[in-house]
Amino acid sequence: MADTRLASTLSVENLTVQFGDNRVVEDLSFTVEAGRTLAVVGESGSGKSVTSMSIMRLAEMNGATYGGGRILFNGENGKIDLLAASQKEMRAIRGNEIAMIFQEPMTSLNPVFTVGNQIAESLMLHAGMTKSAALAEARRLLDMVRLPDSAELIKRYPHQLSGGMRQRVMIAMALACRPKLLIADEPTTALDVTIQAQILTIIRDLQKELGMAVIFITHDMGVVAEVANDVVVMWQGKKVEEGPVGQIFANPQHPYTQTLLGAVPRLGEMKGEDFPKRMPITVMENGTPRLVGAEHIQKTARYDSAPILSVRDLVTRFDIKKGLLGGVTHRVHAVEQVSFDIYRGETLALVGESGSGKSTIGRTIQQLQEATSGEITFDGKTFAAMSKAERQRLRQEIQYIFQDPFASLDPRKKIGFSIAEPIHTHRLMTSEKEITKRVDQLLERVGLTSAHRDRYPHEFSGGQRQRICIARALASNPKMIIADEALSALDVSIQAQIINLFMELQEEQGLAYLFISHDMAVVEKMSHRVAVLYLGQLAELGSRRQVLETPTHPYTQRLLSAVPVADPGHIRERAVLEGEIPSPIRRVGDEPAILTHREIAPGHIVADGMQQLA
Amino acid sequence: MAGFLIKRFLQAVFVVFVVTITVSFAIRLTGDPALMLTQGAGSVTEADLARIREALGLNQPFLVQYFQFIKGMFTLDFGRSFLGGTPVSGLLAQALPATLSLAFASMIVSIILSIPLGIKAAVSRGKWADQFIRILSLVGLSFPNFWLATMLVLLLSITFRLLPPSGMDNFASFIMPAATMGIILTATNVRLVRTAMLETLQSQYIMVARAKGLSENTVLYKHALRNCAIPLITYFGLQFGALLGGIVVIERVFNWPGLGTLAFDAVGGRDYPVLQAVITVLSLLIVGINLLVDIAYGLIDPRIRTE
Amino acid sequence: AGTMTISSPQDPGSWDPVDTFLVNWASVATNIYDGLTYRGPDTKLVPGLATSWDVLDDGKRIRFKLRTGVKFHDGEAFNADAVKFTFDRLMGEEGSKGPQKSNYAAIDSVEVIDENTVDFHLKQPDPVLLTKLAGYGAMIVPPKYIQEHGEDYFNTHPVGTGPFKFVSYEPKVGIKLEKFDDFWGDKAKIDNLNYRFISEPSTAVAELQAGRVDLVIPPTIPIGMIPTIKNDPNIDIVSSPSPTVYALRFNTKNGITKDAKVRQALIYGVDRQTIIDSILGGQASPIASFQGELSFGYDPAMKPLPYDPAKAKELLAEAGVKPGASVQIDIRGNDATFNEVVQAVASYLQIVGINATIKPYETNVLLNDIIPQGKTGAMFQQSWGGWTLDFDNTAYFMYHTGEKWNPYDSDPKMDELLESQRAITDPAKREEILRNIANYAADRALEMPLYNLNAIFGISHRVKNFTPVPDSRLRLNEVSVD
Amino acid sequence: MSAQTPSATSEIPAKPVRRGKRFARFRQLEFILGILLAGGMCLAVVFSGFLFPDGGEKIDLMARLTPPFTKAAHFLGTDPLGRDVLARVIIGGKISLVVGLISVAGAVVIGVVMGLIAGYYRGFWDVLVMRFADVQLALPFILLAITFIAIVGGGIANTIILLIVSQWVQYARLVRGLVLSLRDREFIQSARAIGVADSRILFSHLLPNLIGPVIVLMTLNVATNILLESSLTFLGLGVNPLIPSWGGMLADGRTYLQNAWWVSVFPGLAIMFTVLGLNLLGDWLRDSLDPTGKTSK
Ligand SMILES: Nc1ncnc2c1ncn2[C@@H]1O[C@H](COP(=O)(O)OP(=O)(O)OP(=O)(O)O)[C@@H](O)[C@H]1O
Ligand SMILES: Nc1ncnc2c1ncn2[C@@H]1O[C@H](COP(=O)(O)OP(=O)(O)OP(=O)(O)O)[C@@H](O)[C@H]1O
Ligand SMILES: [Mg+2]
Ligand SMILES: [Mg+2]
Repeated sequence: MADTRLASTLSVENLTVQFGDNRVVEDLSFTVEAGRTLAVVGESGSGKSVTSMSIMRLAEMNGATYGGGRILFNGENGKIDLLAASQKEMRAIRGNEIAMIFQEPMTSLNPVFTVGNQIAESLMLHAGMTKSAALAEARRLLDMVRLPDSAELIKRYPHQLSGGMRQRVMIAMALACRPKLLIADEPTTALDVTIQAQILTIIRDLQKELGMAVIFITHDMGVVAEVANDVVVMWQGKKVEEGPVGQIFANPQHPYTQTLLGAVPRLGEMKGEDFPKRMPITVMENGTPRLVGAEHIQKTARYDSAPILSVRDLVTRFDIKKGLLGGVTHRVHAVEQVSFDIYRGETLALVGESGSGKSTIGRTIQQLQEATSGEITFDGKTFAAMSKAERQRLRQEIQYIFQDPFASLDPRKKIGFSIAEPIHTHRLMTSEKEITKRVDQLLERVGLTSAHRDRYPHEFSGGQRQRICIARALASNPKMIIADEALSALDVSIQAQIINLFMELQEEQGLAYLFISHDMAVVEKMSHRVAVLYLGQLAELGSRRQVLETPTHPYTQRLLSAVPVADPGHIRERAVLEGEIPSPIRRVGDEPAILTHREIAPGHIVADGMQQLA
Repeated sequence: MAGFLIKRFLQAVFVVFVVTITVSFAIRLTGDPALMLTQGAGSVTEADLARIREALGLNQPFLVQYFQFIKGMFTLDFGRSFLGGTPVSGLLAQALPATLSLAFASMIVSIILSIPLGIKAAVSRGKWADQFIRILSLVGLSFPNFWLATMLVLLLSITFRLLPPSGMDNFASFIMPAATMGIILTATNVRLVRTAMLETLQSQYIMVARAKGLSENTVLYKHALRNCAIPLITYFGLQFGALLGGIVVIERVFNWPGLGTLAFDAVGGRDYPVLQAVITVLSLLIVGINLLVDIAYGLIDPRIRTE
Repeated sequence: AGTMTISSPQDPGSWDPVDTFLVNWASVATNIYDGLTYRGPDTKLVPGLATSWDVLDDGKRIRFKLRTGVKFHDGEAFNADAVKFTFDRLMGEEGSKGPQKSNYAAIDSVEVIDENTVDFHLKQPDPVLLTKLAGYGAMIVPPKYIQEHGEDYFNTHPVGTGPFKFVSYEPKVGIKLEKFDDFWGDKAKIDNLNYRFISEPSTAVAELQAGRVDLVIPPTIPIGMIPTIKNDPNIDIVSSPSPTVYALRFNTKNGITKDAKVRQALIYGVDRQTIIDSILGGQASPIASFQGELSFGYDPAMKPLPYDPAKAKELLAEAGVKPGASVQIDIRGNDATFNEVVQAVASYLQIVGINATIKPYETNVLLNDIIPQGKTGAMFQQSWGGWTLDFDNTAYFMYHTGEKWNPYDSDPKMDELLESQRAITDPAKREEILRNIANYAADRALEMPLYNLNAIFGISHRVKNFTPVPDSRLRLNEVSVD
Repeated sequence: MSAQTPSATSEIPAKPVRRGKRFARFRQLEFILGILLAGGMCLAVVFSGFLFPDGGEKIDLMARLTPPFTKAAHFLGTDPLGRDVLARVIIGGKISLVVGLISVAGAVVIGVVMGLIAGYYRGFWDVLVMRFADVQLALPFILLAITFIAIVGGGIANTIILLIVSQWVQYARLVRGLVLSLRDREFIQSARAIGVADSRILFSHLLPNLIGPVIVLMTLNVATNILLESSLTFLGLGVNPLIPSWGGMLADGRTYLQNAWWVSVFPGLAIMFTVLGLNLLGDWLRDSLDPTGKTSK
């Protein structure tokens, strides 16, 4: 151990961090060496971000205090203890020798300064460059992260860039002064798989080039398997396990690590299965893992009866007005001529890149959005033919679970109120007592207790909140639930629990789901059929097996190839992904070409016109 | 851009129209200028009054009078004051710069005071510095402007003889009125800056800026301030409008020959042409300020620029 | 030599004599213009631009002999033509646009007899006309200058024959005058005379304290600030009786004040002397009728009703007014001093069992709507005082049936008295009738006479030889400064 | 463009606050101080009838302008009419608080409803309310006051109406801006997705979530309105001078500042303590209405 420590770029020794009396990091030690990547994984709230902020000595600006320990950094001026350094000394190190990519990439760039300006700022400060030299260097850095047309790009503002581009700018910024240590805090969580793949490649290439040490924080085990040399597993503020990546994956010691790895959905796991399958899962109970549930085949879809929902030639467009009295010059073609059916007891997954129109379809069905044209039929009656009262009734029968459970609960209402709201609204019950009883039942159903009824949303963990939203969706006895990326913000272990809950409910009540997601592994686990959306149009539609095992449309293939595999031994050959997603924004009058579809196997429909995807 | 300008123009027309017609109509309900002009005279006959009304053009129906006023406006001819017959445009030419310069000076005083104080309070949220600044700002809210003004005059003009107590002669004349208004505005603005700053300081990009190793002042005054400038500018714009209207009292106390004085005297003397003109100018100014604020938005926040 | 700065509360907007009724016009313009007659601080009528005059044809014609060798500030000569021009203008088109014309309605025509003689032909005798010729609309203006430059120019660039000539004028800010070397009378001792318009009393006083103003003229200085000024070693207060009298008039038509006994009771119930001594700091004198001692028609034998709350209660009881009856007093909202006075009045009324409420109005609303329309409470503020200092100017408008200021009362006997004096040219006889009117009004208790307020000047010690004038018509050719 | 116009001192509810211990203690202090100042002042005002049975009306011209702390009977001295300043300050609170509180309450009710409607429905209502706001802004308060009072007359009720008329716009703008930022938030959308009626969304979801900044603006405005009443008095448009009010006393006392400072300083201090107390309470109330960042039970 002693010799590695000598060579190491950073060694954290017995670090303790607390907010007030609340210790969030306890007695944490690890080291990172030059040229190597250390992955830090762990449950949400286990202190990963706080640790990295402590290394930067930024945690104290959020009110943290350091309980003890040392953070030794082998920098230009020899070894120093970062915890003992003054803020002034730290300023010379920050951004210069240690750089950090923050957890929320979309909000990490200052919206009012140009990209070039923000990169140049560090260079002018730490490398003492003139403004023009710094800008020239910024261009070089943008080229390095493989952003096209850097000369033009340095003059742009963050909002003019897509998420993936912004993340690469952040990386360029972090690497501007050629740091010895890069801390990347969940740099890809918010991004979809294709962009994620691009970014991982870039970081790895640059690490080779610069020989820097990297601390990579993530909860995506697929990503860990791909990038890490070593892994530290954190749980409740403590390190519970550490070791080379192969060893951790192959032979996890600590029960938490085992749970974590056990819950990871792996794409391809269900190869050969016709129906989705409920799997038993391990949960941590009082520090020990326990297996719950049994394997169960989810053969619930009622293809024999008429579909509960049919969507025909749905088009939804958004006008973009220039000026205030100015006319519409551009339109967002969010959804173009999309048709599909959902049957009772069936789960239809809607997948596709960010901005491909998935949410828009859901919102249009839920009447949160006016369709431009097309027909939606629910339970045999078209929306157009429905009276106002019938439409209002639909809001009882179709429920929508929003992507972010926290944001979709009124922060000032107790959750009991929120769950009871659909019952009140549709006057399903009148006696307050009965309603309370029903709310308690629902809470129990989703694994909470009546004691939770009088709490506010912020007092729950992310997984619990998601279950509250599900309870609310169930309160009105719906026939169909639209789940819009309802699982993507969750820990894999919580995610697994909720998938099982969904399937149980489907079994019991014959619920139909429109399951919107970009996580292919989850989709594989729980859907009967899959629809792939590309730029607002249907690229491919078929049974889960058809789409995932014999992907025919090149876009589907590309999507699947980008999914990281949670297996360190796996060598991935992926298609080189360059460039940005084409934009759905078009000038008025410039109509997109409508793809024609072909049925290549019974129920397996694929769009023609692959040349569009060059 | 053309659409934007057209919209702005229509908005200005609407505001000016509603404001002037309301005021012109309402003021005519409050008394007859002919009576006012002849107040000191004893033996005023109805014929005398009719004669004066005719000379003032008041014998015509309201709408005719109003349209004459509108017509005059296009040639920048606002008519003549009922009090002494001075051309109103001349009065405006003198009062407008006086008021504008005072209002600007007050805004500047307030901005210079409230931004550092507000930022200091935000950064030290919950600590004593924060509480102290907030309480100080409330004290500023507790005394009316005329009272504060009088105190300043007693202290600086009469006790120490440093500044002239009133009038608009030179730079020294600006100091007290601008300080009075500035201090009062500061009381609210400190809170505003503090709140806006608190929001911004929680943003990720502020952390990122710190992570770059930038100094605290660069982080606060470059990265943070510019980001909360939009609500601040919006509010300062509104405030400037309110300031123009609320300046009456300060103008009276400091004998400032501005729009407020003009308007106040005009209401008192039922001097319709002057009042209508002042109101028109004020509403145009407010529309103009809104416009400037919108342009400033674009300059400050690129997201708005490209919209 | 030297410069004197005066604070005046209001900018009249035009310096043309025919345009305005504001006293603050007079406090400036008296230095610029002359009338045919002149009335100084002692209120005696003396020759002005006319050296002598004869009243002829039973008062229907007056012949003036004009002063020779008088020049206007622009060099134009003063003569009979200028006089004719002035009055033709006043009674003609230009005068019709302004308020002054009605004051001179008695004048039929002006005839030039020769270069230095003019005859005024009157429609009916006007006993106050000679006084009126000393001020305001009757100021002599330069014909050639006005014809050359036009009326608008004249409004803002006045030219007269007075001791000071116009230099510059900035609306709402001030007007500057300088010594006129060719003045026909006693030439000014100071070189420059600057007026600043300062409407806010404490601001004017602050300027006086700061030494930037030498004289603050009435009605600016609030009584409350008198001690402040007296305590300052550099400045002082001077005062003189003025024409301004204050009264609370009664609604004689409705309510409890319909009964003369009640009105008397209310007058007995208020200790006006104490109010004068304490609130007004002695800067006022008690009055028995609605006029001050300078007024023509003042009767020194008349004594104010004494303060006698017992008598007041007795009268009220007689009139059947129960304790706790209420009256409303309407006042002008912007008069700080009177505001205090009326609160004291209300508290005195409280003592005799009357609950008074006070309702402030914006001045113009009170004067042009509430009072003329008879919409007042039981009592309302009336402050009055014409510069002509003739009781007719008060009594006729206050007491004659149907007059604007008399919304409630109609008394044939009073009307007859009022009309009779107007036709009389013999001053002694007129004075007799005016005194009768005052006595009769007091007997009927038509108003609660409060006091005659002094004209209060705040003055710097560097100003020498200043005589306070009662009527704002300041002429400053005798004043000098250190 | 002109869409988001946050109005006066919009204290946007802060994100879940993570406070240290010291801060929590201060919050308590904030409450205690607020209650002591504002509550104490209100109590004194409410019970002023018992404390000063003569209503501070007793005029004693012989004892006018007695300096403070010299006579036991007039602890804070007397005014130019010899009335007890202490009694008048306490009784004067009645009008000031009534004017301050009712006018703010009225403006809040109207402004909040208008702002909710404008922000939630956008379109026609929005244009209507916001253009009204522009017009209102272009009409200077003092001019509005003079004209309004000249037409309908003075008096407490009219003063309150005037203040409401001129101030609802502030709240409308503030609330509208907040609604605009809240209406597309997911919890509102999810309420709509469930089928919750508009009125319920407005008053049961939006309102509680935007009340924080409104409370802050309210407490500031109580102060402003107490003072505006004094500006009206200053310009000669005030209410019955026999009924004391803090603003009126400040305005009346101004001419005596140099020789009798106590006439206006004490009412000024009364305003200051009340304003301070109300603002402390307002901050406290806003925080306690916000369940975010706290744990229940
Ligand atoms: N500013 C703060 N004040 C108080 N507590 C905080 C603060 N920041 C973080 N915490 C607490 O510290 C703990 C660790 O937080 P941290 O952000 O490090 O979690 P994480 O491991 O990064 O989780 P995630 O995967 O969700 O990002 C959490 O319990 C969190 O509530
Ligand atoms: N209200 C709107 N106005 C204008 N454009 C909109 C609006 N809502 C969505 N869009 C655009 O429509 C397109 C489809 O959006 P949508 O939200 O349906 O994407 P998505 O597939 O759900 O993406 P994600 O995975 O990021 O949630 C995007 O380009 C988006 O910018
Ligand atoms: Mg984190
Ligand atoms: Mg979406």
